[in-house]
Amino acid sequence: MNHEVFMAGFGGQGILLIGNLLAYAAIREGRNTSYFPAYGVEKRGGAATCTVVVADGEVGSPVIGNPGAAILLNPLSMEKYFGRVRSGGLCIVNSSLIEESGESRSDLRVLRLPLNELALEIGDARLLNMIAIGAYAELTGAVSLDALKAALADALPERNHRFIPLNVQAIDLGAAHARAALGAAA
Amino acid sequence: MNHEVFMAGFGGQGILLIGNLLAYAAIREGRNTSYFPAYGVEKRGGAATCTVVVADGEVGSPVIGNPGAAILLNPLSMEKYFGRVRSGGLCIVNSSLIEESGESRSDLRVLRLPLNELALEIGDARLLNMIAIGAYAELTGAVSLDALKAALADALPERNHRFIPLNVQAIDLGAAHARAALGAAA
Amino acid sequence: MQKRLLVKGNEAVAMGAIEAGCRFYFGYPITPQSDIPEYISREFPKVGGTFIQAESEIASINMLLGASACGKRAMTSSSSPGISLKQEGISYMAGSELPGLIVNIARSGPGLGGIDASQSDYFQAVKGGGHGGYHTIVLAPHSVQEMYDLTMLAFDLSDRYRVPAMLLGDSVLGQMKEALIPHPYVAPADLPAKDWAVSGKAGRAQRVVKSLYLGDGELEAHNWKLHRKYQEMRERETRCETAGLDDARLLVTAFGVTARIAKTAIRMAREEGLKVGLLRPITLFPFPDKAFADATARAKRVLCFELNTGQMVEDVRLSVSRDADVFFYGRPPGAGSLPTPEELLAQIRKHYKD
Amino acid sequence: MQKRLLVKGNEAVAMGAIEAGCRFYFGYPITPQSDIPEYISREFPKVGGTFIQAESEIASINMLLGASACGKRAMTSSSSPGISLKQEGISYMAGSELPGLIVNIARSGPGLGGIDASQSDYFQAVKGGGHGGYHTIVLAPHSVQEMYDLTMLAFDLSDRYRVPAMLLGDSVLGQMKEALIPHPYVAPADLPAKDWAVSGKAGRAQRVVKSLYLGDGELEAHNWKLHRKYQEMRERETRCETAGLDDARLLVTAFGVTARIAKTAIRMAREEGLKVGLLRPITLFPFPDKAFADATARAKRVLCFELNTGQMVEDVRLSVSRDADVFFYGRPPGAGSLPTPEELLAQIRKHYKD
Amino acid sequence: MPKVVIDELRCKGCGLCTTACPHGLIRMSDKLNRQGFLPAVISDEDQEKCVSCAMCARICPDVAITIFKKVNIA
Amino acid sequence: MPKVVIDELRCKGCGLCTTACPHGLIRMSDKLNRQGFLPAVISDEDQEKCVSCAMCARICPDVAITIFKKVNIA
Amino acid sequence: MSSALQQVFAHPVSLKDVQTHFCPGCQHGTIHRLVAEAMDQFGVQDRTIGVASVGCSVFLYGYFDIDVVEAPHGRAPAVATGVKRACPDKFVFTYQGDGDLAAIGTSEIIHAANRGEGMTVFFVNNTTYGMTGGQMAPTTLPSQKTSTSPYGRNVANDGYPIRMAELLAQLEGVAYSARVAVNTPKNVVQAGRVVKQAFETQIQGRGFSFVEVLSACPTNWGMDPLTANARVAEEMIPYFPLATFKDTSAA
Amino acid sequence: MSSALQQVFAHPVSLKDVQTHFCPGCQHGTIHRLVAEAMDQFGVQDRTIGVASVGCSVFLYGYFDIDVVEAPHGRAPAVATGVKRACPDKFVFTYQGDGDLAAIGTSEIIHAANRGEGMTVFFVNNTTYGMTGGQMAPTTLPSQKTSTSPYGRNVANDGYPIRMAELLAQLEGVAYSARVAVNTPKNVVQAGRVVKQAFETQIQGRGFSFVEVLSACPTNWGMDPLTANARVAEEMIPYFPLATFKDTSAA
Ligand SMILES: Cc1ncc(C[n+]2csc(CCOP(=O)(O)OP(=O)(O)O)c2C)c(N)n1
Ligand SMILES: Cc1ncc(C[n+]2csc(CCOP(=O)(O)OP(=O)(O)O)c2C)c(N)n1
Ligand code: SF4
Ligand code: SF4
Ligand code: SF4
Ligand code: SF4
Ligand code: SF4
Ligand code: SF4
Ligand SMILES: [Mg+2]
Ligand SMILES: [Mg+2]
Repeated sequence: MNHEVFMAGFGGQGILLIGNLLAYAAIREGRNTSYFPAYGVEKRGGAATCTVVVADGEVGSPVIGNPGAAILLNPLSMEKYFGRVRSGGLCIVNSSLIEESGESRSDLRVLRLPLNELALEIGDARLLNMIAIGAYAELTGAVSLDALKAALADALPERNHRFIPLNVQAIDLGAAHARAALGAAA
Repeated sequence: MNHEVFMAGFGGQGILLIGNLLAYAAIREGRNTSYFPAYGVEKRGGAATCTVVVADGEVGSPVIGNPGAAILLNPLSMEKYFGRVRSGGLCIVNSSLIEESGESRSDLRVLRLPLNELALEIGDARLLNMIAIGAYAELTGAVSLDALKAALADALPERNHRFIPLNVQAIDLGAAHARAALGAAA
Repeated sequence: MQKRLLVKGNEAVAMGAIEAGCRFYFGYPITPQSDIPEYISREFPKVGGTFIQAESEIASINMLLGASACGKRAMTSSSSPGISLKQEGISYMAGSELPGLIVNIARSGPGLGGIDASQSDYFQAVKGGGHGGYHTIVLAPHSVQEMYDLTMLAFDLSDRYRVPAMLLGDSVLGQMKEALIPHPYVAPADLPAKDWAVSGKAGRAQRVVKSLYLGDGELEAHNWKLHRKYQEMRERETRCETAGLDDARLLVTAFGVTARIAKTAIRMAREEGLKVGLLRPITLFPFPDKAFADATARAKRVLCFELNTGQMVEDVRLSVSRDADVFFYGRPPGAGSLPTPEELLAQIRKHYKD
Repeated sequence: MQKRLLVKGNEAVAMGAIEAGCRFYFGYPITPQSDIPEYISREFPKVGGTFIQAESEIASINMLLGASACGKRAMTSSSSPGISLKQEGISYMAGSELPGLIVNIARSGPGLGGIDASQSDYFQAVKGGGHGGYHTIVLAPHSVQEMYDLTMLAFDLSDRYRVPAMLLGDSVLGQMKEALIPHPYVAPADLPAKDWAVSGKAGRAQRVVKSLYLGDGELEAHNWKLHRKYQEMRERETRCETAGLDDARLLVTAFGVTARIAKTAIRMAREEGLKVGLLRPITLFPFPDKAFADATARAKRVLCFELNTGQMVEDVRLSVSRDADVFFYGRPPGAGSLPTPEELLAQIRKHYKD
Repeated sequence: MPKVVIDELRCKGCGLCTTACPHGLIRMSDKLNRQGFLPAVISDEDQEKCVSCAMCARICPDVAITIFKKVNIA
Repeated sequence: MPKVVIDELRCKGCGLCTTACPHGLIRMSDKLNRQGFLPAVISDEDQEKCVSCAMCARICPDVAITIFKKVNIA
Repeated sequence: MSSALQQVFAHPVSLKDVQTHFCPGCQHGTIHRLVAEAMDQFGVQDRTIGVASVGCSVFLYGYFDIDVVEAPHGRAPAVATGVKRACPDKFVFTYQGDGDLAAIGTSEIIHAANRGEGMTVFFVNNTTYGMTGGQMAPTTLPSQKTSTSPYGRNVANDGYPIRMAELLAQLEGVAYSARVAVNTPKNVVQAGRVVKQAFETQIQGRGFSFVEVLSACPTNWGMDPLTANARVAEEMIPYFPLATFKDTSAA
Repeated sequence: MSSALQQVFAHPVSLKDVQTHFCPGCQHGTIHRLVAEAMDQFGVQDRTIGVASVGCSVFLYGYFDIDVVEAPHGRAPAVATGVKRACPDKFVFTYQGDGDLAAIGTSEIIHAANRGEGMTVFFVNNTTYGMTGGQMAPTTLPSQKTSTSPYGRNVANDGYPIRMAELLAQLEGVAYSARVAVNTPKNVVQAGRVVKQAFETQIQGRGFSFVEVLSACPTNWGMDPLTANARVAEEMIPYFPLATFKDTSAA
């Protein structure tokens, strides 16, 4: 089965890191994958987005017009990309920064999580991205949580390997919230 | 009728000047004409060649592989270009510098004139080119001698207009020698 | 002004440019086109023009970009290697929708090659030697008179469409002299005003001349706009010379200097009773494709003749009617080896079928 | 070395080059290819390579020319505007019969344009953006694995024919990461010795690397020699990927990133029961024309899909059998507007006929 | 009445103004602004101490600071 | 026995050697050589006066001059 | 007698009232402001044509409310030559980074300066290629690590940082050449003075004027804005001395 | 005791024994000889790689009996960089005209010099573009008439003649920079010395070495060889002083 996810946020929210992580996890599972990042004007802060495809067969297009899933971490991303998610798909929204606005979609599963607050719960504001990807993996089964956790060693630079346990905790937290929401929705 | 003549010599022998002169004369006669010069390596001394076509209709190719006539002023030109003159054509050869060699052609009219010596007769070594073009015009009728003489005012820079009479004399001398040779050959 | 003058091809370009009101020239010397800057450096002071011998071809094309952005008629000229260096600048001009004339008096390559006539820059000129899939108008004169006339036309077309124009000549056309009948330039009455040119924003909103489009979808929209202009030019601005199409069984096609050779060869063929016609593209972009389609609806055989190993022939093949056969005869350029009319005649005989 | 790594396309190029024994890199930064020089500047010191960040693209290509003249495997990389600037140098390398790798991770233009993926440099790469009618080998990878593999192949082909090689990628291929299985480079046993390289004339006659040919007929002979090499490459070195040709009623053709999109679209079409095949050129020069002729002897309809307004489609039209119909679908590049598989599927449905 | 007006939306939180003020009157907020930066702020109390020297404004790369000076009106 | 050997075929008749010789020993011929130049010449008499200083050779752009010097052999 | 508030520091009129895309602590913003202030002061906004280069300052037209022409990377001085020759009565300036001006555009800047083109060049030296992600620039300091000098600039392989203001001052066409920094309020004030001197040079028709400004690039230096700003004084100014190297008005 | 003739001035071995295409009185020939003599003296002919530029000296390989690479116009220093980096133990030189080096090739010479590439550059300044028919060069003197400055070089429009030897001496990568002339036997001898100094600089691995040689172009100056030669002393040397501007061996 093919999984495509589009992720967006502002620089510093760790979008590219979890995109990479997902791709590494797919590789660990022996699947095919592509990870495609896109920045704003040449290289610099500002917006960061990426698309990850996980496939059993050959990966076709690495860029997806209407992805099956999205992780949107800040208001601007919500504005620009929410409408693009494919009907029947999934969207994980960072409710800490993105207010519940008029525009909602009934054709999607939308999971609103207060990622910033949840991250602070674990004790590091920067972990919001890991919570999101944990939730994504749990909801879609694109990769297993185990693969995701194992891939931390690939995606994080050596000097940050000591933070792996904290990241694992965040992934699990995200997965737990996803499961809870799923239960609630079901 | 179409006339094509190829001229070659070393820089300083005035090849380009008489090529221009012939073209100007053709213009004066209301004919069509093209003049195409070619140098050696980029611009500098050394060899100088040009091709002039005089036509009643549209001038086709301005460069001619096998011209109907040639004016060859130095040994190198003779070596390189004598063989190219079209069968049945005419070749005017500067016998002052070009020795009668083994290679001769029976399919051509070849007019050997000691141009350097003839020029000195008129009193200016530089006039050898005018003698040659006079002979050419006389033998081919490509343009009239009158047109040639009139065109001197076009081809020579203002400051040299005072030498026009001398040039006219040279043209006439060339024509006279051509007539004589023609008579001899006839 | 009805006098017939004996004029060098390069000088005819310069004369045409001055007559068309071009007052800005930026260039760097290179044989066989240096007569153009030399003529202009001599004549511009008399008409108040600005001549700059730039430090390089790259500087030249960018000075042209600057002057053109100010709404001035401006030009540069060079020859093959120098034109290669201008490709980035030409792409920027195309992207910025700037008019301007670029003259290529082509010489033989690749690399330093030699200074003989060549038609090996056809692809570069017509398909776009620079990046980004733009087009320039490409005009191919085949006589000194056309060097003059088409220079003027190039400025007009360039201004009309805001597309840079290239005049593609070669060493022979640049260095030869022929009769030229100069005539006064008359500006087309309907040339659009240059209401995009910079001049300081006094009394109006800011103007920006640029090729950078980073907003969502902006660049795509910009490129479609350029594409529409090219389509419009394809419909309205193709030009060619034809002869003998009525009864031709074989069509010879050639541009520039080889068209001269072709004309002589066709005359010789006709003298032999062969029904041979001519289709000479004058605009290489836009390419006269309809003319080829129409002509080959009747004459089913086309002989394309180039001073290269096969470039325009691709456009010919793409243009002719499906059942027409296209033959090619060409030779790469090389010192002292211009093909002769007799040589082409032999090819005509070979491909001719009654 | 059988491990699957997650690697960025640009880095795969650098890895492939190092593996193939390239030890000289000259380049100038430009998005979206700067990962290549960055990777190389990091890794070269470990293998004794020479990395120079040149003052410009022009200096880079000429440093490449110099190192290559010494017989070294050497490369440069850039993106569209920078590649335009290298055209003169590429022409000199072609004329001097120098091997060498030029990587173009193409971005959108014309001019400054943007940094999105683009296929608008096809003509520049394939028809020769520089002067003089030469060709370079042009390889078009469509995956990270091919970025690695074709980089190695490019060096080999380039050395074999003494023709500069271009690897034509785009922003997506350069920036994306995929699985890469690195494998050791094995030099073809029959690569000719570089007995033309300069090294100081000790013990032998002088060697000269040049493109200047001024003797009578020399340049023409030289150009015919180049032409023969191109013909030989056309016969021996075309490469393409095909799928579903057996029963295909419609053939989709695309190269590079659009081939990825096409593969998804073809899968979707097959799921709908449409017999659609793929013909993906891997060598853009030499173009796999025989493959097209053969395939269209059966499938009479071809849909060419490009991220531009129509470039490769010309080579497709020139290659297919006379009674085949070629359709085109393309869009110019532009921020955030890559065509989707669904979009192409709609085109497939439109042009499909059972 | 403020002498120093810091445009919270323009401020990117670089902190240069804090080092430029000879009286150390400016400090960084601990509340993110809409762009996700922690902007510079000055307390009402410090507004009083401000001498309107504009050092802070001059060094601000984002022209986020405007300065007013108290003048006596006859 | 000449001290100054001027290669007539190489000489392009520029005349620089005539100005370089401190003793004015070299002059230009009035007979064209095969390339069409008037080459530099030195008379036998002047050969004797030559001091083999090689000034003429040094300035010659065409390396057309070779110089020999009389040396005593023990 | 009462008191009121008078504005003593305001946004220049020639600078659009918009948020820039520059990174926090990037001094392109400061330099933009100084140029805009000079435009205001000399009243030339309406007759100015700016030439944008390719670098982080490419969006010149987004910030300055003036006519702008965008030049290819490095070619701004050539484009500006075309502009100034076409419009000799306009105020023409280029604004270029160190990669743009001192690497790819070396020929263009040297020859525009040598011709004494009546333009003003603002040269932002931040010892790196900002826009493309922090590669080594011609002005990168010895041992400085960048993304293409990951082990530090090795002068034996990579050459030496070029001092452009000094080099250009050698050329006869140059009427004014100076280097300033904007790392302290005092230096900003001095930089403003120098910018105005350069404007005056052009307005008086004295020839080519050049202002090099040392500038921080926190993002690509991998530093927070304050550390980056401190580096200007600690590392840059010692190598790139602040001075006026040529001023023909003084002669 | 008898006497015999001993050869005191002979054709250098590294120079082929052929007629050149140079015009009568053209000093490219003299400069070729001096370079060949130095090659002979240092015994490097067999390990030398010359880089030819585009100009009247383009046929370098026809005259020097050494390996040669031909560079595009102006790019010889970049090509030579590639060569020297590929073959660091070879003697590498470029030979360039003033159009080639000081106009189109400005960037390449400045950056090769700045990188301190271990090459030697022979720069032939004849104040014009010889090969293409005498157009104005960056070194054309004020008021000098050329085919593109038919009314004389007007410094207000065309800029000033550039003094390359002085300019390059400013760069840290440059180990040796000097200017010589070959208009008198004395100057030829001095030029020969300087050429050898430059060779030594490279052979000792001290960095970039540069020799500017003032040279006559009778053809394009429209002068006979003697008048042209006289012009070197009368007009060129006053503007382009003969001197050694930098020599790190002396330091
Ligand atoms: C011909 C060309 N080469 C390279 C680039 C890529 N590029 C864009 S900006 C830039 C350099 C930016 O550095 P600098 O000029 O120092 O400006 P900064 O961003 O530091 O202000 C480069 C190399 C380009 N756009 N065009
Ligand atoms: C890209 C390019 N531009 C221009 C030319 C034409 N060209 C050949 S040599 C030359 C200049 C020659 O002058 P210089 O370098 O001073 O050498 P000289 O002949 O005077 O020794 C020029 C402009 C060229 N070959 N290539
Ligand atoms: S104006 Fe001066 S005193 Fe007031 S806050 Fe700013 S820097 Fe401090
Ligand atoms: S200097 Fe400006 S941008 Fe930086 S913190 Fe202060 S107010 Fe904000
Ligand atoms: S060697 Fe000296 S003395 Fe003898 S001819 Fe030559 S210059 Fe005169
Ligand atoms: S200097 Fe040489 S070339 Fe000139 S005249 Fe004397 S011998 Fe002949
Ligand atoms: S990358 Fe550097 S120069 Fe560019 S905006 Fe950011 S801080 Fe400024
Ligand atoms: S044109 Fe000038 S530089 Fe060239 S060979 Fe002749 S005299 Fe020498
Ligand atoms: Mg910078
Ligand atoms: Mg010169």
